[in-house]
Amino acid sequence: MIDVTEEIISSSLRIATPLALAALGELVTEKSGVLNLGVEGIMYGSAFVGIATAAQTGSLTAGLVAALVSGALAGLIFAFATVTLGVNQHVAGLGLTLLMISLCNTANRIIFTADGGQVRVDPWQPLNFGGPIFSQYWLTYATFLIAVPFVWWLLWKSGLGLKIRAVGENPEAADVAGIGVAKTRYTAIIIGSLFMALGGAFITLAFVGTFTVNIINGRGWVALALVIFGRWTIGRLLIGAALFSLVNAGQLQLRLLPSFADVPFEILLALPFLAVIVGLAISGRNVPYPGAYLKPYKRL
Amino acid sequence: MNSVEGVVIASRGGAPSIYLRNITKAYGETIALSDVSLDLRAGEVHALLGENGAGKTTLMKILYGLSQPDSGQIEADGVALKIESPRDARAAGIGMVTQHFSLVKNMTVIENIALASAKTFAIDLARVRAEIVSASTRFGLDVPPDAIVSSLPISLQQRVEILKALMSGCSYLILDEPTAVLGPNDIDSLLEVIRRLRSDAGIGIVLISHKMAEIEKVADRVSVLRRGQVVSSSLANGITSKELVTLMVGEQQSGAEQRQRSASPSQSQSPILVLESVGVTREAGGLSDVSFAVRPGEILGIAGVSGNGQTELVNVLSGTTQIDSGTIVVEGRQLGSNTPQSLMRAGVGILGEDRHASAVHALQVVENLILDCVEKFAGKLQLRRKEMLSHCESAITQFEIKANPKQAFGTLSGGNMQKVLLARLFSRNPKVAIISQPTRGLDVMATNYVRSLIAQASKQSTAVVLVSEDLDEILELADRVAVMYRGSVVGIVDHSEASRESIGELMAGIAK
Amino acid sequence: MKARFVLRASTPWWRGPLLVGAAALLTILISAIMIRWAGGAPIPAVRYMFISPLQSRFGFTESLLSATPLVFTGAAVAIAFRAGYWNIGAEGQLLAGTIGATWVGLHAESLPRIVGVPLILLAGMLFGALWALTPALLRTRLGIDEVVTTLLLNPVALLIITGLLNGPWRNSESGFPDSDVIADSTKLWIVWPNTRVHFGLALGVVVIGLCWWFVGKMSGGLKLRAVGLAPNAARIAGLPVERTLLITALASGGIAGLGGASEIAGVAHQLTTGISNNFGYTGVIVATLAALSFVGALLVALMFGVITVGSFSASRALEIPSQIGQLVQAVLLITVVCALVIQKYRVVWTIKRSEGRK
Amino acid sequence: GGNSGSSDESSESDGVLSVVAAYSSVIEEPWDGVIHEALQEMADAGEITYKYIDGIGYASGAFERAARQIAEEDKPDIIMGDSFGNEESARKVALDYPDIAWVMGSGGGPAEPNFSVFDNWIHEPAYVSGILAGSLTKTNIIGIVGGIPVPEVNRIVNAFIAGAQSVNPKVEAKVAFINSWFDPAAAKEAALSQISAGADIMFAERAGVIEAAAEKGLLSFGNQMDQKSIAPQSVVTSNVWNMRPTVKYILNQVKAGSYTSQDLKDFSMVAKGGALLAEINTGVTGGIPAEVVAKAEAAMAAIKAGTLRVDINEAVPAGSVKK
Ligand SMILES: Nc1ncnc2c1ncn2[C@@H]1O[C@H](COP(=O)(O)OP(=O)(O)OP(=O)(O)O)[C@@H](O)[C@H]1O
Ligand SMILES: Nc1ncnc2c1ncn2[C@@H]1O[C@H](COP(=O)(O)OP(=O)(O)OP(=O)(O)O)[C@@H](O)[C@H]1O
Ligand SMILES: [Mg+2]
Ligand SMILES: [Mg+2]
Repeated sequence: MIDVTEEIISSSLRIATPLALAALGELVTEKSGVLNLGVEGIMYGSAFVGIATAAQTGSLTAGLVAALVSGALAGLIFAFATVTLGVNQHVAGLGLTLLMISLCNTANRIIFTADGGQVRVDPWQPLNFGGPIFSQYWLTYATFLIAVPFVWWLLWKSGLGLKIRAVGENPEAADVAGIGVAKTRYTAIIIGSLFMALGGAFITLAFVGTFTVNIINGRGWVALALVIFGRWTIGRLLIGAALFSLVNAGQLQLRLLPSFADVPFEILLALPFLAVIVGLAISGRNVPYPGAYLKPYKRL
Repeated sequence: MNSVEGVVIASRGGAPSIYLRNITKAYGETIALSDVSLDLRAGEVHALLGENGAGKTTLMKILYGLSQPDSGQIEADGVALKIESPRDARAAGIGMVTQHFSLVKNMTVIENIALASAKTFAIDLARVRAEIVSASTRFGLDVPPDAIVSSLPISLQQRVEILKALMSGCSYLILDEPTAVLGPNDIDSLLEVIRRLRSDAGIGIVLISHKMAEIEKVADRVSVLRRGQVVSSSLANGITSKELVTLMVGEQQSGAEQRQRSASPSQSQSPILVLESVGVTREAGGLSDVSFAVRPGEILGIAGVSGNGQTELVNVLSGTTQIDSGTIVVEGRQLGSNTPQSLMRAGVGILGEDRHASAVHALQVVENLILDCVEKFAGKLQLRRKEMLSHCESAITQFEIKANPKQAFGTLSGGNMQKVLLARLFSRNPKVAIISQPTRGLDVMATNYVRSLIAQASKQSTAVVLVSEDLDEILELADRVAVMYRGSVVGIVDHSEASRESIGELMAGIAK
Repeated sequence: MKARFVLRASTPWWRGPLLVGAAALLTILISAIMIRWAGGAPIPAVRYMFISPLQSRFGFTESLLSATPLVFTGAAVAIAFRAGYWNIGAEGQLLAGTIGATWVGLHAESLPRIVGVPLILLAGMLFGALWALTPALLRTRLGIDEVVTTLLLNPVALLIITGLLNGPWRNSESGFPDSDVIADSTKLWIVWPNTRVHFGLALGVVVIGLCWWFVGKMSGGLKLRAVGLAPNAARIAGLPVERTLLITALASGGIAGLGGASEIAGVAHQLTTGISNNFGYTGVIVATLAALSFVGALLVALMFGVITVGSFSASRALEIPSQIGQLVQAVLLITVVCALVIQKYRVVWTIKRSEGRK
Repeated sequence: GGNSGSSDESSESDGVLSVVAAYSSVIEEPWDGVIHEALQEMADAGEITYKYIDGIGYASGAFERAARQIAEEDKPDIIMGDSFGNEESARKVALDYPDIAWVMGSGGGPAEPNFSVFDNWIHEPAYVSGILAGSLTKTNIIGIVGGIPVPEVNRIVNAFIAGAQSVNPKVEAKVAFINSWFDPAAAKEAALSQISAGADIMFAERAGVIEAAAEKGLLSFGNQMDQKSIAPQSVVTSNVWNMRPTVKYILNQVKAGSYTSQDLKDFSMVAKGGALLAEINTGVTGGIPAEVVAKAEAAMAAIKAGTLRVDINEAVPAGSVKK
């Protein structure tokens, strides 16, 4: 039993890694008053660019750097559309997702799979510090030991964080205080995109070492839900990620039990999504949205 | 913040002056400013007057970098200044408190002030806090550093704004209609602060206001803007407020007639709106045990320092806040629940305190005008557009609105917005009209017109609840004055006994 | 040099179409680059993609057919967005509609067609509305953002379909997870003889017309717009904001669900896990490109139909990846949305100056 | 539009047949990948002209449109592809173009006059893989991760289990489906959870499973293609589907003018070389005892000779399957 618990926790941490990274990125972005529905696309892009570069150069590090660059570029496109032009954020985000996915699929076909091949690298291996729980990829350790405290510090302790929150709550006020609203939002969006890119790169460069169509499979949408579920706080966001991953890891174990063999596994697969919705229904009352959520800002 | 010291040194070491030269600014077809020149001096209070839409705010936004002029330039001591953003303005020693406050509501005072000087990495909130404490004593502007801004009353929020500007080291401070949102006591203390900043710190102040009395009290110099041009700029002593009004509006008649009160109009009639022990529980604020009654044709003024429950009371009467205890009775019938629909059906109409929030900017004037009675114009298959338009046109004539029925509401000036909303309110012939801050930010002409509309409605035996922070307005119009303090009505005074002093005491919470 | 975007006072009528045209050209240019990279010839590809479907009866009617579901989802999204209800769940609602329709289709063997057809459409509409109900209630009762809840219910709807197809509705002949063919009495009429254009398209056009009429002309539509543009102002004017949102959300779900029923009863005649080719998500794009106008949504849906058909031809004829069709749609979306916004501004270039300008 | 007509003439003049493929899924998906590979090879060898369209999907109407476009515009001699999930449309269109040979991967039977069917009947090598797995497991638990439980997947998984239990009745199989054809991350996670539950041999019906086994130093079995290259220290062998016999047979038939609709099942089975077991990789961690290899080879030979018949079981396996 203890074994199973440990395994579930270990597996949860793995499942949670890309979700937490992407959700942290979305959190930083949304705190500046911008909703980025392009998470799924940015993750997809970095997953592909990361492994493609790693395969061509033979260096996982180069892959990671390229993934980050692709994330930053995607963020830049999104920021230009939403911040500079003031395009509807839902549409810009969905458009970005569609763009990244179709672009990567096309590129994957042209570069790798036209003659029946598949891109593949030797991924990072877990670092074992004893026990299943402490046998994780370095990116998992980095996520929970570095990225989480870093984002917490960034948003709530640093000057930039103060600016990001101010711009997200009341851009007019920030502008009057001499803060460049556009500059701050660009910064937040790009920092956020970098985290999303890390999440995407984790899947190809660490977890599976290969790229297939549909590699992200909705993880970006889950990250998005986690931010709202977490009411824009890191603690609750992590609780959400933990809940989602535990349900997910748990259902994998449940399916192995004879007594659950007859439960349609679709129900188990739907559980994590429903868990987030139920969680929102219970705790999402009067969700404290950033004051300037979805609102473009323009000086006249 | 050492810059606070810097202010003092700078102002003692000679008087820098700022010169706005030949500023022109157009918004599309509208020429907001045409070739305006203005001269600001340190240690002087410069009042800026003008009708709604005259261009006062636009001019100051340009000086503060919130807006770019189409042509013209700004000079300091003869040197051209490049002001492309508020950051540039602050570097040049200019600070501004905008008409609608620029504070991040759910951050603390410290955070709001730290914002302006925040570096990318470390921020030292403890240091900012110490600076706030020392600056507030220096300037006599007490603020609670750790409070969340949204929990503070308006007057304190304004203090935070002023302190924020001062701490950024400005030697010029622009105040855009600072008194429009304050009660009489707070106005007095603000004027005191202004005087002190001018004399003790040598700061040059631009004060925009529609209230002549204030200008008379503190201004050293007065400039009048009319339709985007400066029509007069002179020293304040020796110019009367009557002359100023004439300068602002041209040769038109501007006299306000006093409301004629028929001798105790309605004591005989039974009340039409009765509130009994109405309570709203809230973590902060709320209402407790509010009771009053209004008779047909009567105007009940609601006075009080802002933040003492007036907004909640209006929300209760508009149905946007549900009551937790007590009863509301209209025409002898008790309301089951105070939803907007049930109140409207009972004959209660409303003019909200924020005209921008009460209308749909993107819809046309005609559509906004019938928004509260859409069903009346619903045909079998579609809205009867012709009838809507003719209804709108007659309202436009009757209420002297300067607008086209098909114009988007958001493009109207504040005064005309207010008139449309009043037209909407009165065209339902409400038995009770709840009217909140009807003349906030309106110029003299518009103010007088709106007040006369209210008086006229009461003549037609509408019961009016008039909520206003402008005590003069209440004294001018109300038959009785109810004073609110900390969410309850602490006293109801008859018109004959009401005076600034007696009401002021109640407002300050000094119980009778 | 620094660029500043300045709001225009008035926009001449030709700027919109001009910029959208420019966006389309830019899209074609970008697509051409991608096609070149993929080893195809850009000019014929563009012709295949955008023009040749309109040149043959087959291409044209097939474009109409592939536009049909997008007409429904486009209308569903447009009406919701008009009311300020950000329904990203048209995908799930359409899928729910296919479930309802299939359920009727599998059990309506003995009915006459005149009963069967309305029944299957009604079922689709009801299931779609039902699927929209939970997020709508969460939004109107508890104030929970509908973007996330509607979005997350999309995969859940798909999982239910997979569950049904792996379980009770598994094909009784092949054992493959697609349902049996629905009863003849519930299949929609073909409205253009010897093509596959079915009654669903006509229905879609009617829905568009009704939406346009309702939102633009009827009193309920004025309320809906007011709620969408300024909910607080609407509340102060005594409009029932929550009820309007709830009803609009259900209507939106119902329209999407009707789209699902139209696919089942009109073309597919059976339920499959891939029945929706992201029709719901594409609906968001369609509605937005149309600037939330209903007639516009109809036109954009038709254009997407053409691109869908055209990119298949181009892919096969020029041996380029079929994903390019999707790529073109994505680029088109982004450039057109930007163009629609840019038309409202003029760009002012400021040269860093040391002196004031005159 | 297009180059319609020209292919007709050219194919008849120089005796090169034209083939156009219509894939519901994308060629990155191994099932379609196998067909694509075989056709591409023929085209490269100059035996056919070959074009394809993939990613048609299962959306209502899409397949029928693609099929009609091909038939109308390309007028090929042969249309190949897969019609799973698009069965109705494919058969309907085929009827309208009786001069074209329609050769489709399908779960149904052939249809007059021109609709032939094939499928990946690799349950036989899967059974032999099972024999290897059953012999090699120490924990007597084998893990299997599949995509979606459709008949073609189920029968391979069931054959694998049957093979394992034929040599080792104590074997317990843990089966999980990820409900997607593509999600290597989910497949790997499912595999890891089976490993944590004691599985020491993994059958990778989908991508992502071999990676899990390799990471844990366990043995694994590939599917569809020889997947040894993913992890040479882990992959024992793979159940390989080979479409070349099917394609060759059809080309000959069409060339000879003797094409009729038929079930091409046999050409995808071991006897005709359409299904095979990849060379057993004795270089895996821990090696493979010679007698186990011999047992497997014997079973393959028996299948080829027709003396061993592998049962076809298309029921959904789920949870923990014991004998
Ligand atoms: N962003 C804008 N877009 C279009 N027109 C504007 C804009 N801002 C101001 N205007 C116009 O410019 C003119 C000057 O407006 P401004 O706000 O400066 O007036 P004001 O003197 O401050 O009036 P008030 O006393 O009401 O505050 C008005 O006619 C107004 O309609
Ligand atoms: N974005 C805008 N587009 C068009 N016109 C605008 C815009 N912003 C402001 N205006 C115009 O500028 C006018 C002046 O702006 P301002 O905010 O000073 O309003 P106002 O008339 O003083 O009313 P209030 O005091 O209630 O704000 C507005 O009434 C409106 O006509
Ligand atoms: Mg102003
Ligand atoms: Mg104003």
